[in-house]
Amino acid sequence: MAIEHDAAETIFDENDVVTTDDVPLLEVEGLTTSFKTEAGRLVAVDDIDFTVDSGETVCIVGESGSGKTVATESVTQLIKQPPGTIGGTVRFKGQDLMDLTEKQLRSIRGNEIAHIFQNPQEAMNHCYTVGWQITEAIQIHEDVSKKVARARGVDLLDRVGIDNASARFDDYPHEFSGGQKQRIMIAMALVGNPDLLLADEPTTALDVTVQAQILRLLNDLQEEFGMGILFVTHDLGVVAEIADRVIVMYSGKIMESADVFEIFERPAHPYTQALMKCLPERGGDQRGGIPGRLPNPTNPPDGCRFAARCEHATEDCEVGEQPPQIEIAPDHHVSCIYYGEGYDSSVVRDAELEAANAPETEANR
Amino acid sequence: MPRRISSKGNHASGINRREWLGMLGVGSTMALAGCLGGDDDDDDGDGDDDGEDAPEAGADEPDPLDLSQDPPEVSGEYHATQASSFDTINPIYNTEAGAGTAIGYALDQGYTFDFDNEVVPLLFEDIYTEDEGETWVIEFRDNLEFSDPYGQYTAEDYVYYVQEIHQSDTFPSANSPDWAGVEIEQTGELEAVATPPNPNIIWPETFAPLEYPIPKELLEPYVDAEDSEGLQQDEELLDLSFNGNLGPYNLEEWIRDGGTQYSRNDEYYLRDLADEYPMFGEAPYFETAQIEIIEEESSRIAAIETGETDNVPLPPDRGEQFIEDEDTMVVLEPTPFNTILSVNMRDNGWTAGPGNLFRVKEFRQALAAAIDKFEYIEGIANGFADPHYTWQPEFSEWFPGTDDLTLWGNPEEGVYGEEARDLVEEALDQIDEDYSYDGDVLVGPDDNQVELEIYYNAASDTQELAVDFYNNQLEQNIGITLDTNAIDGTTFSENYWSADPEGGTDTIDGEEVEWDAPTPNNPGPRSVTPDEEWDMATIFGLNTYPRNPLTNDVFFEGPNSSYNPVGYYPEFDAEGIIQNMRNAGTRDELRDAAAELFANLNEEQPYIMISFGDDIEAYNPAVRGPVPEFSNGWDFPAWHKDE
Amino acid sequence: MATQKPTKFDQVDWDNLTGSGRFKISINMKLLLVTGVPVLLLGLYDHFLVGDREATFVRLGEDLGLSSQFEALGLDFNPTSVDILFVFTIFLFLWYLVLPLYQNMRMTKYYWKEFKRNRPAVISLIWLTIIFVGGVLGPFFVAMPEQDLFAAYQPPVFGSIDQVHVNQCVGEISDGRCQGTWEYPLGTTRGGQDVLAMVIHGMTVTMQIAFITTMIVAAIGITFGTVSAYAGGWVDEIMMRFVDIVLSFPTLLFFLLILYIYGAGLGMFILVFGLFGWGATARYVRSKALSVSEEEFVKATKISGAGTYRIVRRHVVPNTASSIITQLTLIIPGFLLAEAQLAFLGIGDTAVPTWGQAISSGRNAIDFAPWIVLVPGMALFLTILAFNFLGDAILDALNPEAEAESEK
Amino acid sequence: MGLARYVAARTIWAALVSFIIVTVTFLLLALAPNPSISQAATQAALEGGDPATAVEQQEQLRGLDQPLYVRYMDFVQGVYTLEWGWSQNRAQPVTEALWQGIYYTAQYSIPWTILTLIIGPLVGLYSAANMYSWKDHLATGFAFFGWAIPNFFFGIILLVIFGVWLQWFPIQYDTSVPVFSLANAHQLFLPVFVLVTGSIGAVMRVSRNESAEFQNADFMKTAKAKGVSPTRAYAYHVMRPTMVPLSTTIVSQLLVIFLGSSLLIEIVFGIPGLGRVTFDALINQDTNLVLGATLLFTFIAVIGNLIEDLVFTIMDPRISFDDR
Repeated sequence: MAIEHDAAETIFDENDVVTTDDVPLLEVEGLTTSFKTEAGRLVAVDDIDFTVDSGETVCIVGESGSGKTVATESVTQLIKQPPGTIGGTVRFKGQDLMDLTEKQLRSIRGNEIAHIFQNPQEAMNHCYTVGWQITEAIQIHEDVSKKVARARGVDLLDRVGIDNASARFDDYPHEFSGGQKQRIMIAMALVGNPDLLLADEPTTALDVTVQAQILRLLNDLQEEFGMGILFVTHDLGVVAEIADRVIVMYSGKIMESADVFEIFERPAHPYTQALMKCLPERGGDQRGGIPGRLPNPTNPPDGCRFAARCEHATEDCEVGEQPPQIEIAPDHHVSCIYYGEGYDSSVVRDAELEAANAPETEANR
Repeated sequence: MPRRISSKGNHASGINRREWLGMLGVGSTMALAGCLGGDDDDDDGDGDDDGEDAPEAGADEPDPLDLSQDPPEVSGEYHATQASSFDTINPIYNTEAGAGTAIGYALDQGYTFDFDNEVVPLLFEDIYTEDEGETWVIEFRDNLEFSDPYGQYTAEDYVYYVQEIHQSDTFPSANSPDWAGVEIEQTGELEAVATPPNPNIIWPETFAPLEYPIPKELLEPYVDAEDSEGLQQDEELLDLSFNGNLGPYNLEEWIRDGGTQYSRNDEYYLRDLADEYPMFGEAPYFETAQIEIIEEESSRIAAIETGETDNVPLPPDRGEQFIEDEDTMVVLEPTPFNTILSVNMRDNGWTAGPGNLFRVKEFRQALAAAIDKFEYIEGIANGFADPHYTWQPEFSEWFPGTDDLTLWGNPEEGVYGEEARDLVEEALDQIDEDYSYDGDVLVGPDDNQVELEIYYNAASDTQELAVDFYNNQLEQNIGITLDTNAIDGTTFSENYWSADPEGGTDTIDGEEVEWDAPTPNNPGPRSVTPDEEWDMATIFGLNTYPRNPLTNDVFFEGPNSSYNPVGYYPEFDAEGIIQNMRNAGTRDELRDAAAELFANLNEEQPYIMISFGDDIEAYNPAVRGPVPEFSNGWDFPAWHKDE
Repeated sequence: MATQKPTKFDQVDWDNLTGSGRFKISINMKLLLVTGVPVLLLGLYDHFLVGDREATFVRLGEDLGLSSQFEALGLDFNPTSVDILFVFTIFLFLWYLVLPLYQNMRMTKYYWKEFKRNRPAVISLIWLTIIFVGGVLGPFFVAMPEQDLFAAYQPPVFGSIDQVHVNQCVGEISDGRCQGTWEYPLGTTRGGQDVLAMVIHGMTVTMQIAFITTMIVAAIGITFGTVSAYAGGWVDEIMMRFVDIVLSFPTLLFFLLILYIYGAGLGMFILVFGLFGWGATARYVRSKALSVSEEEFVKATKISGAGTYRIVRRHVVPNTASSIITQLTLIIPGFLLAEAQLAFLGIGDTAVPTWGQAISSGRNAIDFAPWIVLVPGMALFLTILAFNFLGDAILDALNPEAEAESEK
Repeated sequence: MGLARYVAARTIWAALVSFIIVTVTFLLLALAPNPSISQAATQAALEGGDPATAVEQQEQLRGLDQPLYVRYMDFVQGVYTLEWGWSQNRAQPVTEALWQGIYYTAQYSIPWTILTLIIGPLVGLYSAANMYSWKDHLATGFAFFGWAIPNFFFGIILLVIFGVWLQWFPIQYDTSVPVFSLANAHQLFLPVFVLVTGSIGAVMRVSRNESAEFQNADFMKTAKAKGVSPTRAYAYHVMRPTMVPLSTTIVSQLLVIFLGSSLLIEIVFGIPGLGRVTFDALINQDTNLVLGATLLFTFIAVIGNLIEDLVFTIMDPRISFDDR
């Protein structure tokens, strides 16, 4: 298939220092993104670490404003700088993206690392045909003729399930439905045959049936192309469907990260538990959401960011830094002092949830 | 059509009545301020010793060209600037001064007047009378050629043009009145004889015989078809391409709103006069000439400052600056146009209460006496004007001299201030209405101060200043105030200055007088009034006809005058005096009669006379030719530039 | 993610503010009746009973038998109909714009806070306040500039002019240049009029043009717009086509023609601009009215059986008021500019001391007495600028996301 | 298909509007006194002739001796046959007078319009890209300055400074200069500069506000994520959508300035263009020419509006002709 080409990758390969298998596809360490605002410095993502491997789907979950979108957009530095500032290291195939020039980054964006966004309606320029926009993506990275680019574009549209692709290539975005638009966005993301797909709530704006189709499409594509996916969502249902691993973020910090089964079966952090209680089908008692508000991002509280809303919070929770990531099971990290030495972790365990989740999650898989 | 004598500049010297009348239109009566030439006693206005550093009016006084000299070099361009564009340069239909100048560059007329007001024959070989003005013989030069295919300009062309155009009913022409009643007859190839309706010893001075040369063959088709519209729109008439050797320059292009451009006419007929005037031998002396229209005053003035033009007319308040400027030459040209204050003696005048004091001679004298002419001249005309005591400028040969005149508004030697108040008191004695002084204030029967409506041209800065000045003076000296109103010139002309001619009769000094030929500007007796009421106006200045004083009969013959918007009834035997002037067999007889007329007008002040303004012309100092004379420009073909 | 804003000014139900009940008259209306009606009566009195020559107040004193009292108070003004209309408009402005701000203090404070952040706008407001106060009160303290031929072309204080241009120098003469004095702080014109006094009297005219024209435009535009929006169907269609035609007129050309034919007094100017200037406002109001009528609370009122007039009067007009005010603020500069342009072309009453007239009268002397043009020119420029800044700031304060230009 | 019908409908409407406007002008002129007629009468009076005849002659010359409705019918017929009559005050056919006016007006209007169309959006875009920086403030300040300063006032001042004092530019417009020459560019510099300064403000403000919105739009993020360079992103993704709302304001803004300021600019700089043709015709009540000019201006305005609508419709693919 035409999609299988990798002409553009050579650019990257030259810069690629290490390509051994044991290096994760994406390795993020100490990523901190802040913004200068009138009210002061706003730290949206505060010193987080995570990795994504090839073929793996990692989900970042959290409420609105928890910094998950910023985290993904910081990977290829889509964040506007200034007012934003990005710190830490982001190693992609072993290469620290932070060291790259803007030009080098551009050759990676849309090629090796692709993005899809929450709102397909807005994510496409209403003044251009979808074909133009796909062609643009192709021609930026490859010196191919319009004709070739068009053929490839039509193929891609076809591949993501747009009927009558060659005829619809010249239609404008507003002539497509929401689900179709997201398919087109995915097609656009696939033009460079990316190794990593950063998907920022790609299904949130869509209705449930369409959502399922899109997720299935992503799954299929992942199998076919073997790419890693970093998937942002606030919907634990989606997480359950697609994730291999899960990262729970709150107020710019990672609260808990684990294998998807692990996290559903044994949600360790009170915040994770609170999120799960919001899931209607899981007998949650917090349908109205978690009581309380996110802390002020320009002036975060001391100690655990979640302390103010946490039913188990003690005085210790509100001093010092965010508690360290404590490994409570293989690859299962939690940032909660109760898992530290001298605390009783059972206080925060939620047996009811764990019991409810274990079989059902299994069934869902 | 314009009988332009001189051919230069934008100023009014040598202007004919019609051209000047064109100026009666919208907003063009401004800048009528100015004064007699700088060669007179310059600053007689210093009378009231305000200690102002009055301009010494030290304008440049270049010598006139000595036409007996050898021809100068031909060089460069003569570039003149004017303020307003032309409606048409069709010589048959033009009525504007500016366009007259533009046509004059390409077409000469019969004769002109030199600095001594002597006739200088141009296209005519001669124009003379041998029977005290009963018939006039016109002889044409025999070296006059139209462009192909029209051939030579002969008496036939001239007579045909007069008879078939001006004396015909089909073609409305501005010159028709001049030729009404004139018998003209071709008596030879190059000779014609004209018989005016009345004998006239100064017929050439009426400008009536002046016509542009128009080929008969050009006119014929239109005359035959009675197509006056076609004649107006004829292309040849509009590009003057038939001019042959009849003018110093050939019109290259007329850019509407932009001006006219000319090239030198290599075959100019006047060269054949080299024997008489050697300096015409190679005329003209500019390769090209241009008249540019610049409407914006500041840009126009800037053009002379930066040397982009050779001639610009200046407003009075800029005169002094350019006189002091070494890089320009300022020439003051006297004009025949006066600055007057018109007072409405008709029934719709004097809106301040019952009666109409304007009808009382003493009151008009009081008005004239209450306004300090010298302060006007200094403050508003910036010294570039001379006082106006009677209906003739001082440079005119018909001016009777100031000895027998009352110098109204002259604080030093004449009647001014307190005396004006006395005159008002005299006037009050002659009326029945109950006007009187309450302290320094003239109050009417209703015990309110007399307040009069004065109208001025909204487009004229000078008039705006003037009405405020009059107001101050009248309040100070005779205790009346003015309410000033700016108005558009046309609107004033339509609704205030003219009315439907009704005619009628009135009893003047016990005599029954009839208006049998009413005109819009003299629609009838004082009871016939225009639509709108008005008291005073500065909108229009009038021509005083310094070359032919007889023409002033249009203003002052009472019921028979064709132009009497203010409703003036002479209290002297105007008709008799004018008849004497008409019957005069010699210039001396005419002069005596005219002196009588002007002495009476000085007493009567039919219009309150203020001043005669100068045209202030700024020139490139390299230009040789301009002089501070009324006839400035008659020798334009010999003008040239010093290297 | 939308930030929570306090209830919009737009959506205040004015019924609650102004005392509910259908037949009660609001305090604003009462105040307007108490103050405005006498002014209008005075205007009619002036027009029909007082002669051209008489001073209105003198005659009024006579008619009321209070001449002596009037004289003692110095009440001898002779206002023109434009002046009277101006006073009326100011009352309208006070009771329907300023007073509501006071009545609704909380909103006012909120908007003031928003508005204050825009520094140019605050400066603009100060400038316009100066013009307003100067325009309303100035003529009572500063006499109309008087002609003084021997004080022509005096330079402003600290300035100087070549001696050849002045007849007589009020200040000192040094190096052949006449120096300015405090007697004429901003210099004088060709007629010796004090430029400062001209500028102050120009403020009055500027404010008169701004207020009265805007009132006329607002009255016609709002009526037309709302009626059109509410009538709907073919009435709407015809009315909007009519607006199309009004908007298609080559305006300046037409103004020239009309003012040229019928005379160009200030009153005529205001009338012509008022009558031709409302097209854009009507369109704008219509679109606003249509969108407001889609709002839930208006629909609710409709369902509850309120009449169309009541809905329009009570809900639509008040709730579009703020956007209309913004739009009106932004059209004022156009009127001021047009006046200046016409004055420059010589169409206009030279006796009315507008800034445009001052610029026009001084333009011939600009190269040696530039202050005559510069002073009123800068005043005009700054005022136009201030209205623009102010309009933009109000727009931003009322609706941060709004676009600066009015839509089609 | 939709397009054709739409254009046809709009054109018919445009013709109707022009017709109404010109009729109103005709009536206004018919009501106005004609200065040339009173002049003729005065003249005849002063010459001792018969003013009544003079008035008749003058009316006959100007075709004013017929009843109003006949003149109106003639006029309407003339409009359609493109025989717009003879201009009394310029002594040339009206069409030729207008054509000459256009010839000079175009010489500065075309450069001015093009420059505005290029610079305005660019400055707006630049300003938006550097929103709230000093660059933005400078650009906005410039735009506001140009927008608020009366054109004629600015023109006079520039003329005094650069023409009279510094003598960098000629004072008077020279009609004899070839159109495509350095001298012509030189003499047109100031008028074009003044007009561009005046018109850029409005264009710049709209494009700044609009592109500020679009530069933060999601599709800009998409573009960036695709690897599009910032220059290209602004050039294509911000500029293009900005053109949509801009197109609705730009034409009317240009028209306002064209109809309003060009007359004053022509007077200040002495260019014998359309504005002055019209103004002089008005002042002299050259009926035919005033009507012709009104017709032309209305035509330009109506065509301008039509173009604006068409551009808007074409620019924004979300709008179809059927909706309008």
